[in-house]
Amino acid sequence: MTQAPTSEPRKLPYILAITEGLRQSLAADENVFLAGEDVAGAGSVFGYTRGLLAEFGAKRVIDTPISEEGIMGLGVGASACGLRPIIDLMFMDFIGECMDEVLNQMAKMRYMFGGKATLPVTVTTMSGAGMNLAAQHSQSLEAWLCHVPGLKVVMPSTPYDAKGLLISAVRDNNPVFVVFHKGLLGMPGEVPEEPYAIPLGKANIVRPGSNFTIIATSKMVHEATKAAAELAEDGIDVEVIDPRTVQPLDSETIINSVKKTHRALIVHEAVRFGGLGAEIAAQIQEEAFDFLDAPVGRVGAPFSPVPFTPALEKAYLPNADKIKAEVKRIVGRAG
Amino acid sequence: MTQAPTSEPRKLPYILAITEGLRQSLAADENVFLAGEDVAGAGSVFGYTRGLLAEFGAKRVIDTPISEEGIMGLGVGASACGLRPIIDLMFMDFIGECMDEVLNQMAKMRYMFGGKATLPVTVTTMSGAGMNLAAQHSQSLEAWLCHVPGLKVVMPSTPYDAKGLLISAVRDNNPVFVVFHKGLLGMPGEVPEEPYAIPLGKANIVRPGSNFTIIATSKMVHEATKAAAELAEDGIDVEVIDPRTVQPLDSETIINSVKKTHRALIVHEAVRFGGLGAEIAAQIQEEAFDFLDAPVGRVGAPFSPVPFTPALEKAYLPNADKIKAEVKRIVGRAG
Amino acid sequence: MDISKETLFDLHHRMVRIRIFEEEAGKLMESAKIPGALHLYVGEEAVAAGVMCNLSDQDQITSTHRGHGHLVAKGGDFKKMYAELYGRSTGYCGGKGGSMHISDMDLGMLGANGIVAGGPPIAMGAAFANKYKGNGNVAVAFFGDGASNEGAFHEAANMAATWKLPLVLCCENNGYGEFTPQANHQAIKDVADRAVGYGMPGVVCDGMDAVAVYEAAHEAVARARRGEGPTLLECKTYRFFDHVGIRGIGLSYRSDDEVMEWKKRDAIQAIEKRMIEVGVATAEELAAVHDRVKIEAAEAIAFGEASPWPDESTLLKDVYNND
Amino acid sequence: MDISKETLFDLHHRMVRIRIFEEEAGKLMESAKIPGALHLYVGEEAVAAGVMCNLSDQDQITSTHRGHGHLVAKGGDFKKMYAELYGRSTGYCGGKGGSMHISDMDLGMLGANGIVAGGPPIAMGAAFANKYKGNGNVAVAFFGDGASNEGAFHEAANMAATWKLPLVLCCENNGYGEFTPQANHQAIKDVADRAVGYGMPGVVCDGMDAVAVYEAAHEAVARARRGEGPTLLECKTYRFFDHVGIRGIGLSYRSDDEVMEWKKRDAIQAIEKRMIEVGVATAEELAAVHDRVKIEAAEAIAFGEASPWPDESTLLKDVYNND
Ligand SMILES: Cc1ncc(C[n+]2csc(CCOP(=O)(O)OP(=O)(O)O)c2C)c(N)n1
Ligand SMILES: Cc1ncc(C[n+]2csc(CCOP(=O)(O)OP(=O)(O)O)c2C)c(N)n1
Ligand SMILES: [Mg+2]
Ligand SMILES: [Mg+2]
Repeated sequence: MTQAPTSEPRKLPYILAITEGLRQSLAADENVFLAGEDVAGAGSVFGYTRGLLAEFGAKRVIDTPISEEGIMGLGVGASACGLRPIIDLMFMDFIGECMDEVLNQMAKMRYMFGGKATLPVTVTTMSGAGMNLAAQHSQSLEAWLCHVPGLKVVMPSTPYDAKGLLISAVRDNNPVFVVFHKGLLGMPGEVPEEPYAIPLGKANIVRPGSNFTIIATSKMVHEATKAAAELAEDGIDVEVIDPRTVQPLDSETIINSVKKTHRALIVHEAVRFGGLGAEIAAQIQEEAFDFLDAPVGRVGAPFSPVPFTPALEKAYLPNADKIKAEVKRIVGRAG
Repeated sequence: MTQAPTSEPRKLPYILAITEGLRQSLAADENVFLAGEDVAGAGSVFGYTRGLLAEFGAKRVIDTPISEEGIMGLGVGASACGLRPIIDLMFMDFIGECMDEVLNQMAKMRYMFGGKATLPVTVTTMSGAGMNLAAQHSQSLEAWLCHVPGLKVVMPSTPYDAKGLLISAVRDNNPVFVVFHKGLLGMPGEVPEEPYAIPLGKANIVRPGSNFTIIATSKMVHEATKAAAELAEDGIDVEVIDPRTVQPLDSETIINSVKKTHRALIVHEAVRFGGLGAEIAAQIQEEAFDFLDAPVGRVGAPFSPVPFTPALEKAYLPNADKIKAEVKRIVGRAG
Repeated sequence: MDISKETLFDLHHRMVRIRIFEEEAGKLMESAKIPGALHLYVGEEAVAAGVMCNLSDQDQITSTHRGHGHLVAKGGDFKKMYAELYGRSTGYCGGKGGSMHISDMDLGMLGANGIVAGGPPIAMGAAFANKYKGNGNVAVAFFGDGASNEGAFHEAANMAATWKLPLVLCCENNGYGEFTPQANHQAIKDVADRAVGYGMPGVVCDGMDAVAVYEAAHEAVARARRGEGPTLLECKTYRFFDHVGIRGIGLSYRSDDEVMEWKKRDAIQAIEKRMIEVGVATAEELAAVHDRVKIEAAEAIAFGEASPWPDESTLLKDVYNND
Repeated sequence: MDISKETLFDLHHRMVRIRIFEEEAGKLMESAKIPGALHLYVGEEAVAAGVMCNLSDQDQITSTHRGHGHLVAKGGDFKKMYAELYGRSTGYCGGKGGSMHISDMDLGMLGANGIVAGGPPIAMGAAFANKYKGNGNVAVAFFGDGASNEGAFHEAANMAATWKLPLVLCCENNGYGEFTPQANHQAIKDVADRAVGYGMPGVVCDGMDAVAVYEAAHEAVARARRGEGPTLLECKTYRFFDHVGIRGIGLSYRSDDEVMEWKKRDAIQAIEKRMIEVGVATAEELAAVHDRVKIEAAEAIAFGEASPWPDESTLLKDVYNND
């Protein structure tokens, strides 16, 4: 009798999880196509569309001119006419070039038309700092998108989420932004081979904990988890929640956690002022006021553009140490 | 002996206060010019630039093509080269057309260049709903601007503020957005004839009060004041604060008020989720946690585009009644 | 090109429907019966009619802030249109869109648009979908002389040309962007001159002559259907009314003489004269068309005015598709 | 046009400075001595040199992501440049900008730009300021073939033409936007064809010939100074390296043969050949230029590498002007 080999769960880096999500989305539905600057021949500047042109052909994997407003319009028009476009916006920093298309067309067409239009369009884009790419190639602008009714926004923090959220985004019948982080591309993680969908609007409790809640997004999930592990040694048992979908936000999971832990901190890489953390903090104190033993804290980038030089970029970015310090400050606060 | 006639303080509608602020700014400095779509010959679609072409000539009051990105670039390039442009963006809703210019050039040039560039550019624009102009001509998007380091943002709620903040904006050596509200254009108020500047970054305590703080912006200042007057009859003595400048925000005045009143509500016309109210609520609970007797509330627009029909637009907009109800809910809340 | 009697009647009917729809809508706006602001199409009817006579319900168009004429010409239902202007639940958009977002997805009318040059990128996307599906349909983007200065137009034109999409870029050059004359917003006379910069044909036609527009659009649409790519079709036209509302003369930014000159070339009068001269219609037949449309309009206005307001409970409906 | 000996030497010197600056910078990037990504200008030197020889320090330029060459040609200081690439406090931007935002306001160099077509609107604004002040200065916007598809280019071009601004729109057509060949991003061969759509002259010149660029730019700049408005000047050129970094051959999106063909037309070799042939320079004199520049570069690199990092306390400085 031979024993079946214990099959190790398959691991993929984030970048290939994206590729697989794209590939399976393209394979699942002929109406899905992928368009963006250098996504076909070059496989995207980040490499996550490599191989897709060869597999699906030039009809479905399309290099576009450098015309972000046009590309976003392509997504609007083609999705309103029955296709399911995946539009790649190379860097999230470039969103200003197509923000009208996003704000006034993509997000509003359905509502303005009284529900008569459906726009199943997915936008993939790359956020985040940490690679010395300076002020115009390092931003995290999800707060803008979350403020716009009509859009959905997801921020995958792991290879598993990257694939599963992407597949959900493409299947969803609304405009969905999938905001990746360039600092995660090389990160490995378990990724099932078959297609799977992570429900939009459901947070993930990355680490259960009993006396502190950290809500962190994207790359900051890992900084938060690292901080949590270290804080455990100090007897602070941190629950780490990754909203995964930031619009619609799974407020319920967050509020329930804080009701249990009585203290909370929100962490994101975006500029702190006016970032998503403000909304989450506001909601927590609205919904769990009587449960709070301390003010809800926020860790985010300071109020400046992202500096180029590593000397300053390092100081600019939130990280596990800053999170730990902030948690300790909150916990240590005189009641 | 004849008695000097008691000179009545002069009143002007908001629209003419804008005009006067523009006129005096143009008169004060030859390097100031005004450019925008239909600001010259037609005096702007709202009428607030009427007469300026005749007074200052076509060199300084300029009709532009319909090219928002180009116009904003004009403001960036001309200000970087020593002029003091006032760029008129007809409706704030159109900001998506030039958001890259705002986000990546105007806001960041100084920082990216290590402080070597100075951009004394003012952008005037019109926000707000209530005139059945539908989803693309009614928005309040100041939260986007406030999230961008490098920009300043003011929101005049009265004729006095419209002129004084505009003059300050033009004198300031940074990019400043002056966000008007179309629903206030006809509103009269006292406006001194001579030029005056309202310091940027200083809130205005519109109505002093002792046991509740409302922070309201733009047109909502008046709804809040109305609500406050009515609430006084119920024994709730509301302090109404108009930040006037929303970036940089005068947090100190707000926090001090809440420390005194122990309860707070933020009111703006923008979509509630991710609006400026989130930031203010987050700051209040961070800075005045121990003083709060109830969670900080927020009144803003619900999560939808602005509907055209009066039947729905009325339901959509925040107003004095909704503010009153929310204040009462907060005050009546079981401790 | 031989123009059939049917086509002449078709062009005429579409133009008369636009004219009467707009004149009545303008009155309703001026008397504050309908809320918001209207940008009326009167004077430019030949363009919408001439183009739309070449399209089926499956062909898509994108429109502008001056959008009623396009929807009427595409076969829009007066009842749903007036009801929408009134902001009623029976309107095309259930009252949520109004004049500037009026649309009929079933007729391939992808919306009026409050954003100048909002249409071309969307029409380009629609044309892309047509090519992708190989369904033989064509998309037409209407836009103004003023809109041709927006980057959105440029990007859409270039993409359509690069990919040889079945698109017609139809510029309604009425000589003004709001109150700014063309000479103050661009240094060219013919917007069609921009075509060469994209590698597509640029055609200028008389936008006050429905037959001329019909013929020029016929070729542009046929070219698109043949898979040969987009055309920039410029129609020289004029709006008889102000940018907003119905006042036409006594305006500061244009002379009454100019208006009068253009009015002499009224496209409806012109086609009627022609139809009578070539003997395909009598004055009575043509008058009857007007009369029928007036009744259509009167009934539709009554319908709109009598229709219920949308219920407050629908405020948050239609933000997302929850299927 | 007669080219003086001084001009030939000037063109040559600027080109050699670019070439050496870039080759050294590329090596520093490849060996991870400097952080971030570099878009190098090698191969395109004739464009920057040819244009800049017509400009004074008061004339402004806007640059691109491929910006070192423009700054070098405008007279950029190697020390401050390398220090900036190193991210040091002594750099042009105190380390805050890096390669993609390198700039020198005193030389009228309004910045490299990380946004494709970020330059034209800003240069248009600078040109506006020149005209407003009547100072006789000219602004030049450099941008690529790929950038010509951005709406920002379109809007800036139209505004400059409408207002007859002293602007030169200099398209560096190197045949690719990143890895996408021109034929896949636009249906035209000459970006200069777009000029007619704005009502300005469009000129094509050989971007591998510094003298040809110099002459074409001379006329465009003179025209701008005369108050006759902008010119779209297209220079056909080629980048010898990859989009990022220094690898030039063995790339999937272009053939090595293509690279080799273009390298035969190396602008520095070409001008040296010419200078020797017409007898204005000896091979030794020219070699000495290279040698001097190599020393300049070596010293500057040493300076950059030895320079201090900016202090953390400066992180929030320079966001606002507090005067
Ligand atoms: C992006 C944007 N900018 C400005 C406006 C304001 N606006 C509405 S209509 C219009 C003029 C449009 O001119 P044109 O394209 O020639 O169309 P026409 O009104 O002449 O039909 C302007 C500037 C707008 N709606 N959208
Ligand atoms: C708005 C924007 N879109 C996309 C990019 C990414 N990007 C950087 S360089 C480049 C190619 C530019 O091509 P071209 O203008 O021809 O200049 P070249 O690199 O050939 O010099 C692209 C797409 C960007 N930086 N900015
Ligand atoms: Mg027009
Ligand atoms: Mg190129």
